Amino acid sequence: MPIVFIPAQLKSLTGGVSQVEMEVDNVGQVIEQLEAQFPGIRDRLCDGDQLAPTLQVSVDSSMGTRGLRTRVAEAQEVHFLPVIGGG
Amino acid sequence: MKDFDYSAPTSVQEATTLLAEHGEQARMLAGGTDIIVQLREGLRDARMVIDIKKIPELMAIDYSAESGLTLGAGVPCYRVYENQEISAAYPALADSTHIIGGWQIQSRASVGGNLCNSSPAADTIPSLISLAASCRIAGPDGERDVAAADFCTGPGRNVLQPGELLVSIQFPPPTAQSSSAYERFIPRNEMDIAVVGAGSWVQLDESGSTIEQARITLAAVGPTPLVAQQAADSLSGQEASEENLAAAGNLAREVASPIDDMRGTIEYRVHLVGVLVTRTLTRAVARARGES
Amino acid sequence: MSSGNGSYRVIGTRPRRHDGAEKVTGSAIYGNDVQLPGLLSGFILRSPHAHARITSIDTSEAEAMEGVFAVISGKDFPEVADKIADLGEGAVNLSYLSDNVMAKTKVLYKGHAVAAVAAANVHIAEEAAAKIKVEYEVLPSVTWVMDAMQDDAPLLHENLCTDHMGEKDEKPSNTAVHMHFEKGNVEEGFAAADVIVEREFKTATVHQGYIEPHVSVADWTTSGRLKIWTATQGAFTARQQTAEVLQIPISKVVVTPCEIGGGFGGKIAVYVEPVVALLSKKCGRPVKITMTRADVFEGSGPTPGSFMRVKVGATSDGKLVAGEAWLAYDAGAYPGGMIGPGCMCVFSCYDIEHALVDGYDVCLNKPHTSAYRAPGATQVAFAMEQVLDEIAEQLGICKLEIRQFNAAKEGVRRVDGPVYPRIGLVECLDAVAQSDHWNSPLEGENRGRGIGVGFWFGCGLKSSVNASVNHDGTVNLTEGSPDIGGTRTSIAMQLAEVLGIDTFDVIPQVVDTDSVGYTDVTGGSRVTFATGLAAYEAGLDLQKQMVIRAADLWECPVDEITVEEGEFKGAGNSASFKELAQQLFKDGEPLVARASVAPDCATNGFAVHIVDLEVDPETGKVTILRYTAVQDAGKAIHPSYVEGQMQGGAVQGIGWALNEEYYFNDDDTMDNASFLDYRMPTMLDVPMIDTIIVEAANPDHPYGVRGVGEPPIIPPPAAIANVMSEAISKRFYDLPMSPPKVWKALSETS
Amino acid sequence: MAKTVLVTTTINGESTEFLCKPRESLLEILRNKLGMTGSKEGCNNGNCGACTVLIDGLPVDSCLVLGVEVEGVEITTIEGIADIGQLDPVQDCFLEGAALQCGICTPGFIVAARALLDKKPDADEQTIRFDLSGNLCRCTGYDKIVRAIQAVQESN
Repeated sequence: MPIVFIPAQLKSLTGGVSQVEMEVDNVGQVIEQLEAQFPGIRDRLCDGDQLAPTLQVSVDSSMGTRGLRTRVAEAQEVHFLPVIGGG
Repeated sequence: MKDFDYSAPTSVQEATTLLAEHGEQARMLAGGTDIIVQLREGLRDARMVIDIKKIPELMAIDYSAESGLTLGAGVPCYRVYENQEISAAYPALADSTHIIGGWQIQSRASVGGNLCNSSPAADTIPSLISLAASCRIAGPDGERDVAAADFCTGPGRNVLQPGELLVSIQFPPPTAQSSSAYERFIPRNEMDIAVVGAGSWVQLDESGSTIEQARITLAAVGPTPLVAQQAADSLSGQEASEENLAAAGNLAREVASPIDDMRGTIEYRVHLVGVLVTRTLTRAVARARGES
Repeated sequence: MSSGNGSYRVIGTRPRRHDGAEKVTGSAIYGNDVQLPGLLSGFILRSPHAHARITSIDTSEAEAMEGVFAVISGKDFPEVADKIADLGEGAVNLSYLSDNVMAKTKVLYKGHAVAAVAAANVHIAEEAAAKIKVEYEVLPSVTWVMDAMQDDAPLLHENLCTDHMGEKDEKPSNTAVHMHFEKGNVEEGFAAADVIVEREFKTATVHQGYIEPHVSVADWTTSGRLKIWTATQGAFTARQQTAEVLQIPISKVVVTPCEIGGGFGGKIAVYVEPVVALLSKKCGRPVKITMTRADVFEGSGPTPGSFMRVKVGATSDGKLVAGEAWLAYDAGAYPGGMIGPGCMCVFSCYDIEHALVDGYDVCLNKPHTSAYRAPGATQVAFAMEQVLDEIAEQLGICKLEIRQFNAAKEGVRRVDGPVYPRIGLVECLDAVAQSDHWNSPLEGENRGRGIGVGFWFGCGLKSSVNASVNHDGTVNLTEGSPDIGGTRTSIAMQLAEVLGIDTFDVIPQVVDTDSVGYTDVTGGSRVTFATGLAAYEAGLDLQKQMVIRAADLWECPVDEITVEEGEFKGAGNSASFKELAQQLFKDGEPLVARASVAPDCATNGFAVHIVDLEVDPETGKVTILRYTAVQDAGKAIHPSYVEGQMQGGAVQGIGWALNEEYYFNDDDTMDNASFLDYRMPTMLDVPMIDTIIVEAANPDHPYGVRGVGEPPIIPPPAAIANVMSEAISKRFYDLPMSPPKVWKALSETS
Repeated sequence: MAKTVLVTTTINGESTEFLCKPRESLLEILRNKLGMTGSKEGCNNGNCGACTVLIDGLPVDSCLVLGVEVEGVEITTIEGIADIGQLDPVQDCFLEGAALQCGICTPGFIVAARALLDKKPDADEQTIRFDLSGNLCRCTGYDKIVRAIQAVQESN
């Protein structure tokens, strides 16, 4: 199952849980399942029906290019990271 | 840049007439490397810019071992340091002119302009003072001479009165067993304003071991270039030893009255005076002995 | 170790660049070189104060001047929603962006634009600007990050409250964002450590220092189309930002990216574009504004100054077991600085089981910060690499070996979570160990040698290209990546490699936003990687089309056509790409391909630099004696331009280490806004910069390319600081390590 | 308003006349009046060398020269360095040695390097670095620029 890493700053919402395994196909479903388990977490990760513009999602070592539609496969890791600009 | 008129007189007479006519609103243009920047940045104002480069007297170099050097006020730096006779006779002057700006600046910037801009950090002025140069000034009432040491009166200010023009700088003929050196400290290796500068001249005795006389001048540690008289006097009749030169360097620190600014702190500048005076004395002594 | 040509025909060679002749003869057109009929010149009036409320602006006298065509100020700009826009590389709050382009109610830094004039020439524009009467109510200001975080600090934004990943404090603050990362359990980690080193560090604000000032030309035509020619790292982001600030559809804007005189991250945000656009709209003539050099320092985006506390623990064998960092970075006048990557990079070079990082993005009265080559990473490397050296010193371990022992490698998890794929740090460190430089003797007093390590992500983002085959078999390649360092050629080489043709059989062009698909900025070390990937894919498409057409031409089944090194064969026929292209031109539709990509991987670049230096103990001045930059390029497409990135980044880093800084007066205005006083390295301040290119192929690129632009700026301050300790037994925790500071440290010993 | 002045000068071997106001710099004249945009504006106060041209064979920052000053002189700009269809060896070596990245400082470097090589064909590395320290480059780290100039020396 994919493993979702809870950002350290949101662990207060998960009672200290830092990783959650869940049966999902994409990041949108990750958010839904997280919200179901840890109410309030969606607002911290999303802006309306989109990933918060200050965040990006990484699936294993790839940076998701499709926002909430970014696919997540078996045994992959999901991380929520700040967006990075480069020079 | 604000609007101004331009004139390029061909004689000193014509220039002083123009100056008299425009008074405070006239600015002299030699190499332009200070004045054009200052006009552009609004640091100085001018209604009339007088280009002095068409006046033959101001662009002339006249040197002989007997009579010394008369350097026209508009002569650009490169003509000084590329002149082997002048470089040999007045090494501190060559040192100074070779490190003002980069090559592009040296193609235009003049010693006279550097003097008239009268920056406390000017690189040529300590050399002029230590070489006992004197400044020939033309004005409505004719010509007068002022010692280089007396020329600057404050940051950006000098003895030139309205209507007056620097014509040339005269250097006494070099004597045997004498030499000079200028060094400045800058964080980069070129293209920088002196944090501290020091120009030293020494006259050795015939044996080359004893200093008969010395002159030491400092830049960027006061409102004008400063003469370190006591330090220079301390060397008279003394052996040109490492210890004595270092002691003079230490003594020179006493005249320094620098400010804290982005280029350095008071403490650092005072320290650098000691370092640079010692280094320039050492180099001047070596040159006087023909060692470098 | 340097790249050989391997099995490639084109890749790894060093052809001249396609745009080279124009650039060495002066005929290349940069933004300032654009001339249009009726072109006016503009000038921007800027705030003399670091922080002030604008109480009134009277432009009447300026408008009345002869030769003045238009005057604008903040009130001429449309209201912009407080909304965050995704700019591809990073996100921006549009109201902040608009306010930064032209102040509306408050000025937040000296140099903040308050009004602008278009006139017959720049002198009149400047004189007119001086006649604009702006009244200010001067407010208390703050320019040091730790001061700005205090409760009683002057507030820049009355409604700004600290955001903790989506949760906001109630009380207003200059701290815009707090970030927090954890991995493992640091308390446990430190408990297991035999040695712990904790230090505090400060770095000054520095500027990218591109030689070309910001410049833009706008022509708001009567058709309603806004045409912009500008110096930008990304025409599409310039288009989007300009459209958003002006509240017009992006389809109304076309941006032509001119040749660009350096960017390094500083030419991504718009500064001048919306201003010239509004001036042009107002007077109906095209308008150009070129920033003065002082404007560039004071009114564009330098990169953050910082305060950092870093603590690292290791066991007696040198294994790093725990790391903790507390980082506060300048955001400048508006939120949104470089703290994210700072947090993510502080421990990114090493395998540390337990780590914790807190980071703060802090507003203060300096220009809004921008990216500068690996933004945020150079600061943390300066801290982390020194702490690591001190651990090595305490444990008596070789400084290279402790890095080799702890180096990040495939499978190592970073503090921000992701696990590295194949990376090349170990190979870089091994290359150091084997290098002539590392193994050569170094003698003399006040001299030392040391190393520093840096990591940068390198991103993919979006790129598009079009490739059209000419009837002589050459290929026109149009792309949207402004070429700042030879990328036309490094992209063209990848297309040439696929097609089996020569570099100069590809004719690359960088075109405007109407003429190619969306392309993100030239930044993030992405162009040779991502736009190169698009060119590669366009090449594959062309080849596929030609196989089908060759089968038709030679009357054989498609699967009988083979292509090897550009040679098409089938049914007893054979033709090179160029020959076949010429035949096909007479035989049906033109051959055209396009490709667009959005690679989702980071390219993960590492750099290790070796420095020898000498300190003059009398003046505190540092002379760099010898310098070697080692870097994993994945695959060097054009080795000369890879070396160029490494050398240029190294020298920028040397400047950052030794002299560069924004020097602020007591009234928080910048005192050294010129090249003379900002003191970037001249040619005389540096030695030759030797390079060693390591090639640990990036698995996510067909040729193995990794981004190379950013990593080389990261190690220099760290490496130089480490060598200072070797040379004079002094550690420097503040940047820059300028002569007065070095002398002061030395004088305190004696 | 100041008087407009007619200036007659020689640029890249061609006799040229232009009208200017005294406050206009040579750089402005070249770029805005004569369409010679190869000389670049980097700082407009003599600190970067991007606007370097030769006046009577000497390198100067054209931003620090007034247009009215160039009456009767001979000016060489980057546009006059190459022959028709034939790059100068300095240009050739810059290209071959990848001694440019963004290219904005390149015209100034090439003009100054040409002057240096004409005057001191055997300049050593230290002399090259000293004499060209008035030209700033932010992209290359200078290594390949120095090597390009050395390559010109080697080809002679």
